[in-house]
Amino acid sequence: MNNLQSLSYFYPELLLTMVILVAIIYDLFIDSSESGKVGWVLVFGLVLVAISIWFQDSSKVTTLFTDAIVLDPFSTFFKLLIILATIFVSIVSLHSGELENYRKGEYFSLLGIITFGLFLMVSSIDLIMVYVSIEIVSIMSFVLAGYLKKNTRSNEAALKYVVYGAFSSGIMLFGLSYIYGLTGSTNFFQIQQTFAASGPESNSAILIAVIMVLAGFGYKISAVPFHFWTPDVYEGAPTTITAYLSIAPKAGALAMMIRFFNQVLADGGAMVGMGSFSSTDIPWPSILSLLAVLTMTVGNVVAIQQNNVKRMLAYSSIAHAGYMLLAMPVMSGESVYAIMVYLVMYLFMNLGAFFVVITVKNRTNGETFDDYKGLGWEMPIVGISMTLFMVSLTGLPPTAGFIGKFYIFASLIQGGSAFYWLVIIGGINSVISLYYYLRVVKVMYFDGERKDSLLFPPRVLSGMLLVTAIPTLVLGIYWVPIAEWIQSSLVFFIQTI
Amino acid sequence: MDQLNNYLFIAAILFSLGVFGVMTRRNGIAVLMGVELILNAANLNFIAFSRFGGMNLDGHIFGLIVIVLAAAEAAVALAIVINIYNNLNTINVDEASMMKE
Amino acid sequence: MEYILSWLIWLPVVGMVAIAFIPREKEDLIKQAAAVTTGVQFFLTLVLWNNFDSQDGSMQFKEWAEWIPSFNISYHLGVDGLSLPMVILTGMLFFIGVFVSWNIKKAVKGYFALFLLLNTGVMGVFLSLDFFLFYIFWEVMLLPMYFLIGMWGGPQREYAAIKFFLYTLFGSVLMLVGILGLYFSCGKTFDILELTRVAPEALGGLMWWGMSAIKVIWVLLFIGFAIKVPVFPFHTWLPLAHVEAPTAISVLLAGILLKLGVYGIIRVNYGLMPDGVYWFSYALALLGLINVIWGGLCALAQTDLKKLVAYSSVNHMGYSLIGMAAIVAAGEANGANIKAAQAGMGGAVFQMFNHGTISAMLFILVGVIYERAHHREIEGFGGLASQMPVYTGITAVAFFAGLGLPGLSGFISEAMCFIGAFPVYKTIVIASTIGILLNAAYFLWAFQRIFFGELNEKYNDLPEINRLELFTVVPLLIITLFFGIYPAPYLDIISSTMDTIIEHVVDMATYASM
Amino acid sequence: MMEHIFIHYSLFILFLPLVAFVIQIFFGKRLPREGDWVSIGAISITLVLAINMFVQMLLDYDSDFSVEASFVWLDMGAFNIRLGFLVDNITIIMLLVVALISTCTHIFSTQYLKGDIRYSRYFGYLGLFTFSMNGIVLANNLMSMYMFWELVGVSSYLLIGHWFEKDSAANASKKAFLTNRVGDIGFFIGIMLIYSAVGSFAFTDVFDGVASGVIAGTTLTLAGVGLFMGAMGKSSQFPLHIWLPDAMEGPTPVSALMHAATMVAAGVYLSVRIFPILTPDALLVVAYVGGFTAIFAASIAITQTDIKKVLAYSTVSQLGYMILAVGTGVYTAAFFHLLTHAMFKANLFYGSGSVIHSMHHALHEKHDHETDPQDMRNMGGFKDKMPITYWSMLLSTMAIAGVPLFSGFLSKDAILAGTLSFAMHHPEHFLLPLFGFGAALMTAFYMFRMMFLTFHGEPKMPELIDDIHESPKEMTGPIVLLGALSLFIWYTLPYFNPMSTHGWFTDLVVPKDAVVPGNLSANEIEEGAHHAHYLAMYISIAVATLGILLSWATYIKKAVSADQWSARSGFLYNWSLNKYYFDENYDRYIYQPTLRLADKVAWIDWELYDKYFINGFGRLTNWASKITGKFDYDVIDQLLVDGTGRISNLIGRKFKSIQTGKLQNYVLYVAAGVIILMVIQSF
Repeated sequence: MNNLQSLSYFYPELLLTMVILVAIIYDLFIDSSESGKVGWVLVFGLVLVAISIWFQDSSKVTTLFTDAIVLDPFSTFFKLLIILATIFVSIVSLHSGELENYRKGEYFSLLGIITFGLFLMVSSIDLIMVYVSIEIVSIMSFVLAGYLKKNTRSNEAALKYVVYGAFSSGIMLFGLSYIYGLTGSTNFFQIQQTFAASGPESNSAILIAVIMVLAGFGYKISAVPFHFWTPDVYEGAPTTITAYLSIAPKAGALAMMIRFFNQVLADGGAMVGMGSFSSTDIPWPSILSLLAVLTMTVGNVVAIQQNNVKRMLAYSSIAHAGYMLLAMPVMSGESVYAIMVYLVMYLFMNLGAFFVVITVKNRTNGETFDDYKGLGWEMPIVGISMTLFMVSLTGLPPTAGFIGKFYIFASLIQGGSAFYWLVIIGGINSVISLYYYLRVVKVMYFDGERKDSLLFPPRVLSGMLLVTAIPTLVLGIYWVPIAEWIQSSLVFFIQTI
Repeated sequence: MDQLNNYLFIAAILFSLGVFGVMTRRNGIAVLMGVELILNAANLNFIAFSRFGGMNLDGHIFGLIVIVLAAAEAAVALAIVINIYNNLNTINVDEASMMKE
Repeated sequence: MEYILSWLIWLPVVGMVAIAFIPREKEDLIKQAAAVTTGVQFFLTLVLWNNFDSQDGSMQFKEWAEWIPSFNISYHLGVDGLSLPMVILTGMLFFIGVFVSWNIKKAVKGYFALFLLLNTGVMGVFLSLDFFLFYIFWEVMLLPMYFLIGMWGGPQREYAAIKFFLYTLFGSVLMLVGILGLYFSCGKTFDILELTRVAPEALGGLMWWGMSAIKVIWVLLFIGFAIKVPVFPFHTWLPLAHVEAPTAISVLLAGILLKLGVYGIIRVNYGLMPDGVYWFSYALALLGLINVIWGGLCALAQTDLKKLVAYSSVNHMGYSLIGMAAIVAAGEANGANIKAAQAGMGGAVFQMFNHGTISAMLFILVGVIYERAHHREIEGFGGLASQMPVYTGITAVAFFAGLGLPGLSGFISEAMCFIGAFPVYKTIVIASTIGILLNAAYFLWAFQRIFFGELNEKYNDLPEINRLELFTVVPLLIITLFFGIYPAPYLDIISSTMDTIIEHVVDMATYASM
Repeated sequence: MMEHIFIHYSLFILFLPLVAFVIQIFFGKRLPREGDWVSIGAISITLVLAINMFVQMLLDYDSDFSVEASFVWLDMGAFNIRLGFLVDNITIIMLLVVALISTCTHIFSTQYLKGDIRYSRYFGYLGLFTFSMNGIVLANNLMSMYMFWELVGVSSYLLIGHWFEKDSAANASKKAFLTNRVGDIGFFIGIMLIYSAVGSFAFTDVFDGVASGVIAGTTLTLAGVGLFMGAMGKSSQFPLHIWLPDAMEGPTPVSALMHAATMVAAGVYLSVRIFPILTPDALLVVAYVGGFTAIFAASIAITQTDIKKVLAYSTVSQLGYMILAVGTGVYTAAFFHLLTHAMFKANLFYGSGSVIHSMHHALHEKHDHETDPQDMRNMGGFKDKMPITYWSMLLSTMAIAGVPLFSGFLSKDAILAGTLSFAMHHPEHFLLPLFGFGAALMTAFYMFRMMFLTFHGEPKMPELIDDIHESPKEMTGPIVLLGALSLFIWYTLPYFNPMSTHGWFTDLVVPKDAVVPGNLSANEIEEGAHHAHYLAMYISIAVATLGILLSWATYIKKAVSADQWSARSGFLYNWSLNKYYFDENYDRYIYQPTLRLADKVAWIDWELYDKYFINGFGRLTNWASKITGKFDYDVIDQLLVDGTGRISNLIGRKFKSIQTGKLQNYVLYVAAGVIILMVIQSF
């Protein structure tokens, strides 16, 4: 479909662009003291965008802009997910103590732009668009990570992020260039055709190219061994941004990865629900399995050492990326389904955990475990919801986290006995993770004395805690609607040439 | 065919130099230049492929887009380095290492 | 009547919510609320017993509701002769537990809220017939337990709590793998009854990595349950947790939570993998033997009374395992000796209940002395018999029950376990009879050191056991005595269910070499 | 159907003492006189009932009278256990013995334990014991027998430990229970062996099963030996004899009731009951254990100075006799000896009790708490001070020494005859009669030694002698009664032949054939015994006289000096004095090693396995996380981002120092590029 026609299917993105512009312009007319209002503009706008996406007839699966991006339920699902995350984060950002003395106008506009980039990311089926979207998201993230200009840690984070990011996306680009060279096309489906046609002699080349591309993906979802930026950036960046980075770009990158592996390296079978087979002889499933195991193990194991809750959560988010990657090698309908379910659950529990960190930092102005002493007695809401998030992140029923893991493991078991070892390792990992997650709980309740005066965080923050905590619990008990929605979103655009 | 290989060879060397630069330079600016080298190596590939590989123009387009993005990236990166300089009075990447295990 | 099982499960949650709304200053009100909740629950269990048809070996009072159709997960409850006694025991011990923990000072509100949550978890495990539901309840128990040990426990409480948690979680993770394996290889259902029907055929001949699927799943599930029992190599969490936990929680740990393991093995492993039973029974008996001897010896060496009682649990559950192994006696290969199978299974299940009451009693009594002397060093006492005769008398009965004295319930179940397993595993049984000597040794020795000899003048104003404590321990005493003299009522409840299980295992097993 | 009246009697006999026990435990202290009258009342009723049954038996005079009644105790379908009563002549006689001695003990104790702090509890425990003992006697099946078996053990545990403030008492009670448990394990294994073959616990079924041969050969032997182990424990046969002497720590009436007359006799009773299923091999084991115990214990009794210890070992040796009799086939003789022995041995204990009692009082008067009131070396010359005790004890001593006209003579003679005939049948077992007669000799010797040391000669502690008085009549009553029962006449009625056991007993308790193939039939045994009868009688009279004379010569005539003898016999004397060091060796080679093992195991479990293996995982993870964390930071993080500086420093230095360093680096990276190029070439 040519560009002009495409516009008629592109209006959510256009709407988003308008929202961003409005935010920027509005920011010019207000003084910094009330720059927070921009946040509400963004939130409001995002809600509109969400509605427009919701009512967009995504069932009409189609490609836009001459096969640059697609419009399909799969991308719609991720768009909504990302919008939700963005809304949550923006609301919390309004009350984060870190951002007190900064003008928040750009902050929110940048958030908007990242969202836009992510939209492209989740729907791109063209190498060019892949790179462009990644870069959009990355560049904005660099800026946001270093948003606290006066804070040297924030600066450092930004520097590391930018160098690391640019470096790995560069490597990815180099890999992409080889893929282009090998296939003469940048379109997923044509590439897949050529790969399928190409003989074994080019496998090694493809392998190298794929590995280089993987460097890019791995960096975005912070998978070992491309994760080294994560802890420092997460620690240094404003907690709100950390929270955002821990969920939204991951989701986008995962979506992109799914498309890439499913449609470039496999025959896209997962899209139509059947198990797919690798169309090239390169062992990408085993590479991914290895990556997944490494990622969760390193994430969990290192997390034990942390004394800074924020940093601990950074590693935990690495570990969770590992859990999601677990399902990737199977690349069956169920596994993709499982990843999507996991993302939804992960969104609530992980954001919730970070919101707690923000709340606590507002109060004690610290992020280390010591700052959490006796918190459970002092701030019951925070204590209870944090406990809930930790339990959920560990993956114990009856919480959302368990359901996520349950779906992942189920898809693996269904994938056949070849994947059982992954399940066992995943399980043992969640046992390890219990250790450091419960450490927070322990500090909050066992250390430190119970206070007689109770403390309650500002209304909005407590509200956000509940908004994340309640689903974390409820989805652990009854998740049918979500499951069905995801089931219906499990429709992909597949072009057969 | 040979010409293509020459280009690829140059690109590979550029890429390697870029990687090397990123790894060894302590001056932030130099590190960023290393990144630029990598990107341009890739660009060279794209152009070469689409010129000699007898392929469509996607390569050229890709190249152009990459140049644009690289510029944007560079801008942001430089801004960050300048910010570092303001706070730490140095642009040596190794002096920015407060966060570690 | 129709939803009685749901009531049993969810009543504590109601109580918990109620407690959540009571301001934490009103401690007495909170305690009363907990007492009422558990009391009503206990009453309901008795009603259940009253309406239970002991002639019917199948599931009764079934409740079914669709839950997660996409995974065939349903809210499926039921009770049979195997679970009913455990349900009653649960009701009773939690009710008693409230009064045992009446003197809790710290954070009463949180304590009883978690206490009730734990109650729900335990009830749920015993009553749920859907594997997913079963697993959820299984895990729901962990967190409250973690808090109850870690916050209200002894000096090493945090270590004990996390250890308990890690241990159990490890087990249940393997269990989850096993459950999923079953789900996908047995026609995508979590319904335990359905699985019991289809699993034996569905798994037969299925191979994973050159191993029979039955073996793999059996082991995965068994480890999960074995950790709870606890079976020998997985038992080290128990002494620690029991010793550190507050009295009421030790009571519940020993009284009920250990039973979950045996219950799970019988309900799941036996029900779903009859061939596995034949494959594993020898190992089961052997592990039982090890439990008996190892636990006995460890108990003999203890200087901390509570630890001694804890190890005695290891030792006692060993008898249960030996009894369970006897089910294979009913197989053709072993001469279709139904008698032995019934004796063994009956003994094992009876032993669960008896150990529940006896060890609960023991832990309460340990708590009583700890309340007064503020230590549990066996050597530190002496001559208490003349100081607190009533307490001495009750402890004597409890100890004698523990060492399997005829006339007290412990003896019958142990004897049944032995008699049942004997025809199949002569050597093991004969070896494990040494265990009953060890029982006598460590209990009597401890008894002598605590109660006999000259009174340690440090304690010549030690107060006698008070009414509240009597109220908690005497019912258990009476039950122990009653079933010791006349076990028939209990065995009537379970016998037809046991027959069902035995027949199932015998008939469904393919006896194919795995 | 209406059960036989005896069943109802038995029910009362069984449960009345239990009722007394319950009352005593809960209300004893509050009742007047601490409620001893409750127990005495209850026990007397049982005595009346027992006598009633006994008289009935004598009136019917039916040698194979037997009634049985049972009810379903637990039922799992195929597996079910019936408990019930089996009442035959043996039962009735045993019931009478238990009731009689128990009643005497109750009455005796009212004085002996006057003012004891746990007076009521003591009577309660007596009730519990009587209940359990009757349970054993009445049991018609192995299961309930085993249960009451253990209950008896408990009541003895409680009664031995009555004065638990004394560590010796506490230890003795524990020892008694544990030693019995060892025997009980064998008992239980035997039960399981039999049950798994026969599928029932009831004696009748078991006998039928064995007769029908479902269990035979080694298995049956093992089963028999297993059951006999129970008997060994209770009847304190070698090597499980160690507990009985220590059990003397209990109050003397208890020793009379349990550790002389009834409880220890339970082992014999069991062996008598199961005699029909004992294989020849098993019987041989039984015979040797019994015979050896008899002579072994006697040899210890010779040198003991504690009056109760002497009696204790003599009890062991007499029980050895009975077991020996069972082993050699004349099990009715064993039961006969059980009966007579119960009477005179109980009496001897009462007598010693009365002596100790007055000794105690005398010492009390003198405010002397050091001297041991039980040590015969502090006694002597009590004859005139406490005549009743003396004369009746003398009767019993005659009996146990096997002097004609006394009960002991008859029963012992029957046993010896049986042993002798057995040896005639199997000459290779000539040791058994030697054991028997040797024991008889020593018995006569040490019993009279005891009498002489206690009652004759000069008072060893003259200052006491004035305070020694005859005991009150609650104590002398039983003594007189049982003393009288030591005469032969009661056991031979309606005949008056002091030389032959022929009487109501032999008429009513006739041996039955063993159901095990290969055993001699009852008649053959009877015949043999009859042949050996007179020879045995002569020998036994001879050895008895010899023994008595010997001790007379030693302790009255002082013709032979005991000290010289002991000095001369050297180590033998020490061994005997120290009970052959059994306790010491058990302690060294069994108890301590077990405890050490337990400690080791606990250590392994707690310190080693748990701390290093289980927690090892934790530590491993921790360690791994440190390493990875380090790797994370140092290797990559540093290398790629922070570390660029560090590396460039390093390389910079290389720039200066060694050219190759730089060169190598370049080469390295260029090479990488070249490789990639090669790859591209390949398509």
